[in-house]
Amino acid sequence: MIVAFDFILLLFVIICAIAAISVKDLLSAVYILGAYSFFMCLLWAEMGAVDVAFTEASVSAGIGTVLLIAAVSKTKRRSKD
Amino acid sequence: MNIFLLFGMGLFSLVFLCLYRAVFGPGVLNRIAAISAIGTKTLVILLLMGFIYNRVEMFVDISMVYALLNFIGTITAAKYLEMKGEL
Amino acid sequence: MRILALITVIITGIILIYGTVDMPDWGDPNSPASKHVSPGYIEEALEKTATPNIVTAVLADYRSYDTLGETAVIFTAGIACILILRRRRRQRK
Amino acid sequence: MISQSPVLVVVIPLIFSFLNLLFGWWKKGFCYPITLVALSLSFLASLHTLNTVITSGTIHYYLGGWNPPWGIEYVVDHLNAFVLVIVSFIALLVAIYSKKSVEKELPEKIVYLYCLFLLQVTGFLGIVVTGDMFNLYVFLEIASLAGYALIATGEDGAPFASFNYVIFGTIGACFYLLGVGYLYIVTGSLNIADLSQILPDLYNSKVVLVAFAFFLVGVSIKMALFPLHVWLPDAYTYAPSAVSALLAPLMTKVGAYVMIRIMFTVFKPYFSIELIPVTSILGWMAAGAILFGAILALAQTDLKRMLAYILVSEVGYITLGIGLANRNGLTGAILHILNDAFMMLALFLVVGAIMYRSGNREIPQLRYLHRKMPFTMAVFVIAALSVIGIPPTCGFFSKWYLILGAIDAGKWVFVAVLLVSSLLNVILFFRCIESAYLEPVAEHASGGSELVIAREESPLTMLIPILIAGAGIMSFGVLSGKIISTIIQFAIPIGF
Amino acid sequence: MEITVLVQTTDKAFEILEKARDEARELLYSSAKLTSETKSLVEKKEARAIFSDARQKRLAIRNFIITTFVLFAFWILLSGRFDAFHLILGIICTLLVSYLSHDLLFANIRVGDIRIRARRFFAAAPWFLGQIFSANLHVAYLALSPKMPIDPQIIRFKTKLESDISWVALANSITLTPGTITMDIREGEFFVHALDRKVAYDLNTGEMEDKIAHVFMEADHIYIQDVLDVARIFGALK
Amino acid sequence: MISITDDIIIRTVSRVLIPFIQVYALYVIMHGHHSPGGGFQGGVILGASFILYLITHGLEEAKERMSELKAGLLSTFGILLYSGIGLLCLIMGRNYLDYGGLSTLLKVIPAQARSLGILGIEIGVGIAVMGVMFSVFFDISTGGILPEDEEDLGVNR
Amino acid sequence: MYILHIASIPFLLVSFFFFLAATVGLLRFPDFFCRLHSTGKGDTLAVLLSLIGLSIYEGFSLTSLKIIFIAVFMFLAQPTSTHAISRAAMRCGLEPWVKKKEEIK
Amino acid sequence: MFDFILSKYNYWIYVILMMIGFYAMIGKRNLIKKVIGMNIFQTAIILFFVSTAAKRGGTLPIIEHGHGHGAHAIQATAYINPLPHVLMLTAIVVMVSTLGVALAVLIAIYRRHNTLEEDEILRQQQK
Repeated sequence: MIVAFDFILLLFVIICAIAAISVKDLLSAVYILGAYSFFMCLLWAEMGAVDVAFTEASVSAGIGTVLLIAAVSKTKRRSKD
Repeated sequence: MNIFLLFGMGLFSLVFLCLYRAVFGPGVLNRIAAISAIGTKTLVILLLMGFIYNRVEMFVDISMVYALLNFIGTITAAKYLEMKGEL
Repeated sequence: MRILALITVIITGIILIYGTVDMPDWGDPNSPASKHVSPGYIEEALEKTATPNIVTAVLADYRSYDTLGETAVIFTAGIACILILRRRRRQRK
Repeated sequence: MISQSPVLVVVIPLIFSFLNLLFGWWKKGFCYPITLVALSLSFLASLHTLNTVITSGTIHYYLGGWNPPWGIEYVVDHLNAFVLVIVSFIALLVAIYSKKSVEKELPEKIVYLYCLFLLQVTGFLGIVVTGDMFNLYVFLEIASLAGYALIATGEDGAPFASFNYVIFGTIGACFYLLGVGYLYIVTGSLNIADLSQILPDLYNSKVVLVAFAFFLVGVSIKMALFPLHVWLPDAYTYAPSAVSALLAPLMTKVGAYVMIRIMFTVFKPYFSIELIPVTSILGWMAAGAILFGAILALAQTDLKRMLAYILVSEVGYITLGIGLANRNGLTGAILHILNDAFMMLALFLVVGAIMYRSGNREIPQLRYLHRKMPFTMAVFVIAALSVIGIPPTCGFFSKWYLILGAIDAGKWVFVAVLLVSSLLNVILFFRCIESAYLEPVAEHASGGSELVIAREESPLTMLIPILIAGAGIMSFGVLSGKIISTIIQFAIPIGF
Repeated sequence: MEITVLVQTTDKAFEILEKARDEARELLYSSAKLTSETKSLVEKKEARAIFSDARQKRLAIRNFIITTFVLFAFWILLSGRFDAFHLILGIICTLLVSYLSHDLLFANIRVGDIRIRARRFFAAAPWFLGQIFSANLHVAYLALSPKMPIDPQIIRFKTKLESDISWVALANSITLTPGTITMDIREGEFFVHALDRKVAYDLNTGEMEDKIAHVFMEADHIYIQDVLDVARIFGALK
Repeated sequence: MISITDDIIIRTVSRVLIPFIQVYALYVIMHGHHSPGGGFQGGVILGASFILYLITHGLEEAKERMSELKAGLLSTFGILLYSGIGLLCLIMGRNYLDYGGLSTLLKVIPAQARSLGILGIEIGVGIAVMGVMFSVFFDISTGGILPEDEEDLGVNR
Repeated sequence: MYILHIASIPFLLVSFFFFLAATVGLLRFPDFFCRLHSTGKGDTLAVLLSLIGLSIYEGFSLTSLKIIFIAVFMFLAQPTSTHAISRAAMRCGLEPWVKKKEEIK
Repeated sequence: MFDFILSKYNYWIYVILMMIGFYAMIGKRNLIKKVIGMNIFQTAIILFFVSTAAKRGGTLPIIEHGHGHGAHAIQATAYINPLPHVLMLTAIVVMVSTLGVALAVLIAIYRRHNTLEEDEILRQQQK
């Protein structure tokens, strides 16, 4: 664990989470969720959970974002809230 | 004070600036640009953590994943945008 | 409705934070979590499974049944997507 | 091989579900027999397990050959084995039943449906048999994911109902996981037996208290206890009939089993009864569930939706038994797991058969059914009597024990609630029986009416499980004393 | 320098062609024996088909082998373990991947120029790196200077490059170098967004394009193809 | 229906990168013992490489390389491999998934047998995850309707 | 090895400068295409420099070679994704920001 | 007091994150937003578990110097607790699977109702 990084990363994660659920454009929300996953991955790597970070990295970069974009492309992009 | 720690903090402050674009940036395109910039910085920070832990060979792999896979998301989003909602 | 959701969320949060008060400190090497079972894994894994990565050793050997369940979960998800979405099977020649 | 039966119960359906897919791609017709073979093998294994438990006591099975706190352990005691047999037997019955209804409702998706069916059963069996907190979560997720998908294949509103179920199910499962985490951080163990030994020293810790609360909330969402039941009626109404016949009896019962396990094995009864007043809260919630379910069921005209609300009320009975927290109440609860599983099975199977033949399930349109499908409707009446609690049927006995438990606990309100709910159930089912049996025939068509209503009994693969369920309801009623003396009295957790 | 390289290349091309032709001739003879009854016209057609088939197959096998070697080198780099078990695993894995996607890495490579290409690439790499460095200094200046003297504009030009990989190289190096990013390619026409007027002017001189053409042997490409064609005729005459 | 991109740069770069991604994925699966990674991660990366091919080269071409039927078969095969190893241990007279039982079969010491057993199940998990990931993405991005069925079903989505 | 540690520091500093320039550019430039300029190249070069610096610090080993390979992949992937976004933006009909004509005259 | 905050802030942040996700799951009307909230919710729990594994002064749970060296004894305090990591690998898999199923259900909903807003779907169902 690297305490100095921990503070900053937790702050970033919260910013990203709030932004992801409050953006009206769903594609943007999906993308911000991708950034959220970056920071989560960093956070876990920082706590020494390399395997978990690896999994999160491959899942978020390889599957998660793409899957959500595919779902958005099959439905609507705008949301009311 | 460790040089890697310092460099990492500097990168984090830059990430914070990028995050402004990512959160408030007008339109999805700016956000994509900002987040891909965050992705590159993430890659370097991961390596830095490896140096701080003195176990770089473990962290290189994660970094490599980002280098190889990070552009899939960008390409998908770009395709979605240019095909006007189809994939 | 939204206010109701907010109230639920806040109450849950308060309960959770109430629970954290008695927890061992973050990163405490003497917490029960790192005293009870995990030293066994760390000390034995290399010797008994010849695998330096303890996480892999625990994942795929000590708790391999969990991993079987995990694979079954993801398999379930794949079949679930097919079941929900796929309309017709491909014509076989 | 003899000592392997606990794991075979779970693994056989799992492996056969993959084989199902492989052979199903080759030829669709293989799916049904493969499913039947898998479930009967699993049923035999579970019977063997129960037999071993009765003769030689609790079974400990170490998966992977690792000793308990490190590896995963299967602990099968009387309670486990009892629920295990119920689950595998009901799954077998539903599988036999499902042939025609699946062929009618989802002809294109037979392969995947049977595959998920087996996975679902695997999930239930895995939950029941395991002795590890996290392993329970994994199998809970298998069961839930399969459930979401199976429900979503139903009719019009099914995807939305399924989505609600996804949201609530995820919240429930995550709360459970959170509870596991809270316990892990203060004990460092995941094994149930190990936890129950470590925890008594920590009963004053706030962490354990919060963990307990989150366990209860999570499991309550999964078993649809009264204020958290909102996903249930829609989901079970819109699901295909075979699926709702599988999910409705089993999901809630498995949830009830997990609740008993957590309250009285992981935590000692001393904690959940005396240290914090959770059982009385649970009792009041259960009373609310019983009344609420029955009253809302009165308002429905859709037969299946009515049954869904009755299910909410039945969950209330089991929870009431847990909440009474004495020997009689708990006996009633465990007995009711068996009885209610069969009652709900019979009711949902009958509704499915009616749907199969007549295509609708509005209560006013049930008329003349006793002529069309006499056996099916006879089983319906038996199940209805059992839900109401008329003596020879099994529902009476569990209610009897519940009432005894309420009297023991000195809570007369609950006795009143039980009686009132019986009355409500009488009204409820009398409506159906009236429109099915007592509608005058001659009024509509003069003369030839007897000939018009041809006998249209449900097909044989449907009729046999229905009859078995009906027979089960009757025979469990007669045999309930024996069941209690051989199994349930040992299944009651230590400390009562 | 240029000419010697060219001659070498041509020689090499001849060599490879000879080999391929020998192979094809054997096939041809055997097929001719079998179908001696048939008309010579048909025979010729078949022979040509066999000839091109053999060449294609040869190319495919070549690609497969090169891919396997490249990937195995990558595996060694990743693995860092040199005991027999891991090496065998590596061979299996690389063979698997080459089987899955050998036609991806070198999709339409031309014969016999990979070594020269690599040499030229490494010769040109410092220039590119210098360009990239100066580009970044430029952007940094633009970004950090308080007045921000930018004047963005879109320029379009038609390239003389032909193969797809050289297009990609050009596009990527345009993206990486002085104040320009490639926005679109439509039928050989590049749409480039330039940050500055001067930069746009620089791009139009076409230095970059020449370099890329040099590296990917675009300029000599036509000539070699001519030589090869002539060679075929010579061979037929023999 | 996913179409091919008409951008040559994206196609070429992805074409060049895909073999490397695949080798990397296999490396991650095989070296789960010594470095972070394992079956699941490698499977996801392998699946992502096929997804990348699907996105950049369109459905028609991607089907020749990896069709949804093949993905399903592979995932079934992978998980059968996993549970088959478990059953093998059972047949060898040990408990389910006790790889120590494989030592007589493989003629190595039990610790080494456990290591090999771990490798076996990692491969199984990798194959299964790859198939499922591709299949899930395929279903979600096409809506589950194959292009050749579109006219027959008469659906717009 | 100590000399290598010292030698890596300038690389890190220069790369930090480029990162900083890229980020400031991302924030300050007036429109999307100009912002892409800064992220597309600034980050790429900065990543290259910092990775070179880190691999120098690591010394000559397979790990440092791996780090260099990461840089190679970044060089392939980063301009491609930049190009993909800019192309998408153009196809979407996003008008590039142009300096007012009056100012030029 | 400051020590108390320093030793607990990680847990509090996870609670805040989880509540953000939880609010999105039950308070938002758009279904994709709910799915995003679900993702945040689950990652928050994973964050909690990983936090329980952290050990001051510990290094990664991968034993150095490869295998075959039984000479030096392995100190349990030198390595981070691996068990929560294992559990969380499984939880991440479950997360991805749930995401896939939820998206599939979402597309099925869109096919039937042609919208993803919850209130509009409810309005359509009441008709």
